[in-house]
Amino acid sequence: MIRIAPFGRVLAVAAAASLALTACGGGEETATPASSAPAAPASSAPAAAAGDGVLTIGALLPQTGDLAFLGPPEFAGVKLAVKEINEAGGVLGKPVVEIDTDSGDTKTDIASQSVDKLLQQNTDVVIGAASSGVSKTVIDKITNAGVVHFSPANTSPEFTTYADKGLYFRTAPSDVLQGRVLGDLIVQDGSDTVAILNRQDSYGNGLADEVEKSVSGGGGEVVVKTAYDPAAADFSADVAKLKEANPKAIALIAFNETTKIIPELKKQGLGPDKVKIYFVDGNLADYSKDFPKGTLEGIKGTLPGAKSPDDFRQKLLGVDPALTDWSYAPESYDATILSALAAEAAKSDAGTAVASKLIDVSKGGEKCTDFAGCLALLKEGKDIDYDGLSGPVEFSDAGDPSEATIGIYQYDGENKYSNITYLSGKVAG
Amino acid sequence: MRRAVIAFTAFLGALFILLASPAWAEGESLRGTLQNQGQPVNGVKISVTSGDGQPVGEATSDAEGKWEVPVPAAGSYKVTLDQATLPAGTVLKFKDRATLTVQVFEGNYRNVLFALASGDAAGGATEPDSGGSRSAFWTRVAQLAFEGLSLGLIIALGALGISLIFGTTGLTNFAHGELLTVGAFIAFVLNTTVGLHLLIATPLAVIIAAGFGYGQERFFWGPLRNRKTGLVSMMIISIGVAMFLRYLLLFLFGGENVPYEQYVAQDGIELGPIFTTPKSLIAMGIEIAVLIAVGLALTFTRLGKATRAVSDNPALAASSGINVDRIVRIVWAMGAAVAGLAGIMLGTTQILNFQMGQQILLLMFAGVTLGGLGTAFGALVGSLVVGMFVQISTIWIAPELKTVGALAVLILVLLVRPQGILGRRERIG
Amino acid sequence: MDWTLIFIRAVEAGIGTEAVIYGLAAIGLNIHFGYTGLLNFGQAGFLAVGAYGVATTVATFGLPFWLGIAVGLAAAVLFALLLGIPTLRLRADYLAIVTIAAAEIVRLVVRSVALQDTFGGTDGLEAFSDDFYGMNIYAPGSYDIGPIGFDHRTMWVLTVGWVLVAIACTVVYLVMKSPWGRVLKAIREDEDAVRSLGKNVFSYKMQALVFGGVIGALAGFLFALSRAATQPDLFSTELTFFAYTVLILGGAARVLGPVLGAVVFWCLLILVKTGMEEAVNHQVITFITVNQVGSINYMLVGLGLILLLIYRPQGILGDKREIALDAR
Amino acid sequence: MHAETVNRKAEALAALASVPSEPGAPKPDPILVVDNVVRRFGGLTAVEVEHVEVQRGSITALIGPNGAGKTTFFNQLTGFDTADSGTWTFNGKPMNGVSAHQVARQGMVRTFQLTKALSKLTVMENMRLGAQKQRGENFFRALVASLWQPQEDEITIRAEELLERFKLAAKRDDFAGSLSGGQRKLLEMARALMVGPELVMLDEPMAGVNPALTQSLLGHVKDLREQGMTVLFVEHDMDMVRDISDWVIVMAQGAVIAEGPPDTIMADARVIDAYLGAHHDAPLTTAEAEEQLHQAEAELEAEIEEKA
Repeated sequence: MIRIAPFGRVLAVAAAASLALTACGGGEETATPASSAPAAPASSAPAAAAGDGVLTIGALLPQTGDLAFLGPPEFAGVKLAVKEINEAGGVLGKPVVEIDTDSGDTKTDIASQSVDKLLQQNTDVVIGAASSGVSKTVIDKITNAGVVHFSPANTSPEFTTYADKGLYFRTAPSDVLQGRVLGDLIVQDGSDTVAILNRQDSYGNGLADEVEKSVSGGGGEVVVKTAYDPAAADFSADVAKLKEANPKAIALIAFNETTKIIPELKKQGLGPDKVKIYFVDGNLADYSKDFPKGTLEGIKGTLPGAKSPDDFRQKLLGVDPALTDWSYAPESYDATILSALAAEAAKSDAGTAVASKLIDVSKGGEKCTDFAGCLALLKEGKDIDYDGLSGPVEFSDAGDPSEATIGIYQYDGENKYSNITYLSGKVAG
Repeated sequence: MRRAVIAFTAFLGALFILLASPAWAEGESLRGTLQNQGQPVNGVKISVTSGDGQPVGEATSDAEGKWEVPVPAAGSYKVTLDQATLPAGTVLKFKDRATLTVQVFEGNYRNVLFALASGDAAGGATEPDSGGSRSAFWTRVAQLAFEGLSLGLIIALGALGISLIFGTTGLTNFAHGELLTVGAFIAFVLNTTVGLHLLIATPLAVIIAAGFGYGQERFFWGPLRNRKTGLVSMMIISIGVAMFLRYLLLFLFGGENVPYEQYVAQDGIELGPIFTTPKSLIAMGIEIAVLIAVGLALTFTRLGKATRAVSDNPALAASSGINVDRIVRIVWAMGAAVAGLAGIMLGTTQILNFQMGQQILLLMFAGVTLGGLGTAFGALVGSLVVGMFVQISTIWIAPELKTVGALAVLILVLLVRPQGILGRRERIG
Repeated sequence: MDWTLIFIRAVEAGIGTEAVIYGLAAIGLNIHFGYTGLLNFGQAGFLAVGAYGVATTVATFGLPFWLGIAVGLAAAVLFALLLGIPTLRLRADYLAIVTIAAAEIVRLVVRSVALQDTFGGTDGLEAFSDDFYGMNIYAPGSYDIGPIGFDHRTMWVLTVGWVLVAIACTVVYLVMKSPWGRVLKAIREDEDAVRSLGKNVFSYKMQALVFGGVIGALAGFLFALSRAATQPDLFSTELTFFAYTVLILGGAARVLGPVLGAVVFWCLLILVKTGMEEAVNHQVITFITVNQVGSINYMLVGLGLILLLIYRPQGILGDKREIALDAR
Repeated sequence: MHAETVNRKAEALAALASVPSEPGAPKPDPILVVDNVVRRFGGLTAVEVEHVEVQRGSITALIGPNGAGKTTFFNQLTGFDTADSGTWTFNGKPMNGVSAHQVARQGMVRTFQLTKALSKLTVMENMRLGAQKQRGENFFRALVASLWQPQEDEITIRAEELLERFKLAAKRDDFAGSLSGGQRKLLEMARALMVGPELVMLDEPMAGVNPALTQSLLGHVKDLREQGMTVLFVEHDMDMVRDISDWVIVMAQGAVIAEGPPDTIMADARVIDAYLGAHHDAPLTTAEAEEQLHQAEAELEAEIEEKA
């Protein structure tokens, strides 16, 4: 009847830390790094993660979760840009390294683990995440590591004022613009009583407030604005609340849960045939396989981004032949190109260096529209103004594009959407 | 040569951008359409003055009720509708909003809406729906009560299985939620991949689910019980089973919401104050029928009496000649079948997702505990109460907290009356 | 297939933030389930209460960091009391259902839309870890022991984490060696016997619940601070059942069981995960996509929990005779 | 302790000599007084005792057929089950509604029908568990070993003495689970003594014990009385009761139907009725038994012929 001698346990407790270090390492010498700890605590300024000469771009984009449908075009945008950059000689003489990771969604913990993986492979610029909610959960970790957090699709107004140590940029316009265009569209369609049903996160709330401002500014009245839990099992209660206010139009600010909300709306007599429903960039997707024909006919929606030119679409197909959706591909492409140009301008791939040059590269100086052209101008020591495929991309001090284009789309009988028109405008107005 | 090509594509790119945003060139203007219950209202004078009162321009609505007043530059303007020019019988819906201050943004027109309604000039707009707000409340209560009944029935089907399995084997099965999801996805495979119509796929799937339940008991839980595995270990094992099954389904079917082929977004039909879809009614019909059938079987058939005997006191039942193992296998088969049916009903009325079973697991436990663990009829009553409570509570608390209400009730019941409504005192031991 | 990357990643995971967090959560659980036999399925609730205690105090109300820690601990004690009063007289399966319900209530409340101003709704809270990282004794830069390396922020989290694990283990060792521990072990086997000897069983179970809960709150602090953000959905039931697997793998009712369990669990889990991801990326395995690797992992944990309980309920360190997993 | 060998047994018998042997008889110096305790399960009345008293310093047996409500009555008095109504006092202090562990702290310590020796603790740990007011049982003091170690050592010495007396010293460090049935009963009794009780309530101490061990158990029960404790024990084996108990209380169908010294109780018709069922006839002689057997066989044969 052997019992572990008490003395053995005391020893074990003292060695808990070293036990941990050797448990799997198999004979790693256990010099804990504490011995080499210098005294001065790091100041709150971003740690100057020294650049290693190679510009490493970490793509943190959705492979799973609510926004999985936005993943492919965004990954393709980044891959195309990296291909073109490396064809034109790469950055600081070395080819750009791209690492793909999954950003998942706020329901899972994948984004944080992916960012750990990226930071450990000393990434300089993180392109992502697609959803504002996910970006919010990793922004502190990325910016505190002195790495640029560059999102192609975050539209929540919160990021304009977020304390990001000057390291957060985006090529998608703040929802101030999309909200204004959508509100104006609703007023134009003559619905005086409007309901807003939005998912409860920084993206949903931000866009809902902007749409409400725009609708009431144009004379319409928002009779009910209710946020819902995106992971709810059913939406009957939320829709019942909407029905009580009996609106003429409903702005549905949602992601993948749209496939649950639309049937519920139809069930409670608020279907697209009875009420004008509007989608946004979060749920403007191809639903031909999700709903029977004609379910979404007539629904209008907004999506930031100008019309991506056909040759750009061909080049994207070259990178990913299975592409069917183009949302935010131009923005991902522009984000990657801008990062490369900023690194060239700053002569260093370190995150803080890239950040310091990004605004400068995006405006003022000679206009150029692709990496090779701009690189040539930079080599001649000129100040450049990169105009991308997603728009003129003129960064404000907060790292937002000051003006952009919003597309208005409408669904046909096949539950596919096609463009009606594009509206451009200044975010500041 | 390469330089020339790059320059040319740059020029082309710029051209595209210009073309792509036609709205760019259009000057700023204010416009709108005047409608009363969908009919255009013409001949109404709209005058626009700048922020400090300088008149900018006037317009009268044309045959389609449209009007437009160009404005010199972006900025805020006052738009006034001259009520005198309103045709007889149409009046401003909101008296105080004859003048609106509207912000026009650079490079964009701005839509303005004057809500009109029918009614005599003096009395002001007759509010068609103000009286409605009281009746809207009751329709909402009725709608929620109906939804509560529908949810309650689904929970009851699940809770029935939990209660009988607990009764006969003492096992609180935390993997029971997954039995719902498995049943639903078996039907999904039969419905989509095999291509059977849902009405054929459902009974088949229920039979396969019954087989799965029988197999689980025969090859897994039975042998475990014979090895005298303790109840606590069995409970933790059931958690392992739950996690394994849930993520197997994620592995096979992905995380997105997937619908069945038939009966997706049906149009709502109106039954007095309640809006519902035919499929919900049919589903509830089937559920009620099955519950009654199981109830009758339990009370009157020999097998039913034996099941209740075993669930009341397994040792006594065994000594009086009942083959307990056979009964337990049948209970598992029936529990899995009924749970599978609940899963399919949930999948048709809402949508399929790998977590749908787990999301209502706690509601099923609440139903069973409220009704009294181990009594099948208690579980029935408890589940209906829980279902109704969950939905109706959304009138007072926010919709996404509705499950919290039910869980709080579960804990309160255990505090006050642990044996539940129909349970017997010594059962809680 | 880059095997070195796989092993480095596995070792880093074995001593990384995940192992520390789950180690602490499992130590708390060991007090509940291992020593006292309380089938607490709501350990995720204690972590959530701790994490949101510090996050809300600092991020929403802008109060100092240490006050946040105090609030987190106090909230854990309060949660234990609220949880204990209705449940400690109940049988194991009722206790399991109520604790899992209580943890879900905490999660649903902190993610609710109605309270999004205080708890940040589904996005959760950010900007509360600056003070914590301000105390970082490591200068910026990365610290490596051979191929295994962490940046200074992770080093700080790990140092604090492993020190907390050591302190928790010492306290558990001392307390379980004492008469207090003896009463707990007796309660695990038969409450009535202990009552007949004049011990207030309810109060001991409550003390155990509070003690284990406070350690759970410590794990919650590390969980939030290592991510510099809290999200409500991280505190799901999966977290509790991962902690159970860690505890049972290491050996319930053993002081070092949870620690060893956490290290071995995360070492193996990440070994398998990175191995599969590498295999998929290098087309060695073609029939699955990289997204499905995550789900396979969870399946393996579920399977592992089942096999452990059937064939080795006492885990690595445990002693078969002493492990009676049939708490009353 | 053994210096002045006061003969406790004689003292108790003398005190009880004057007590009339009828149910509820008042005792000269009662340690425990019980008034109309009632406990019902659904319609069934399990216990209904108007009045009963237990003499201090005596060994009182509580006997009655299976299902008479003895153990339920025990559970009411010791707080393990809540009585529907009734009051009872111990050393004058009212005890109804007092929780089980408080009852034990007052000095009323019970054992269980199915012995509850804690098999996963060692024998010594079982014994130490019994000790009262242990400083080491407070969470914060437990952290500092020096605060409770001295008291722990005292407890260990006392425990060793008791183990010596109960001949369990050899098994000191084994898991209690490895003890035999009889040894567990001894351990449970020894552990109860560690509490330092005034009234020891043994629930069927002899049940399932091999006859050789019964004598030593009876000896230990007598020792309890020698050390000034009062013993109330439940037993349904009349012969066992006769030679060690000073007083006997008989229960049937939940009520106390008789009280008195063992000899008068043995002869009391009501007690015999209670044990063998009201409509019994004199115990069968072997001849009568055989005759009945033949009759039954004849009937059976007739039945079979009829059917065939």
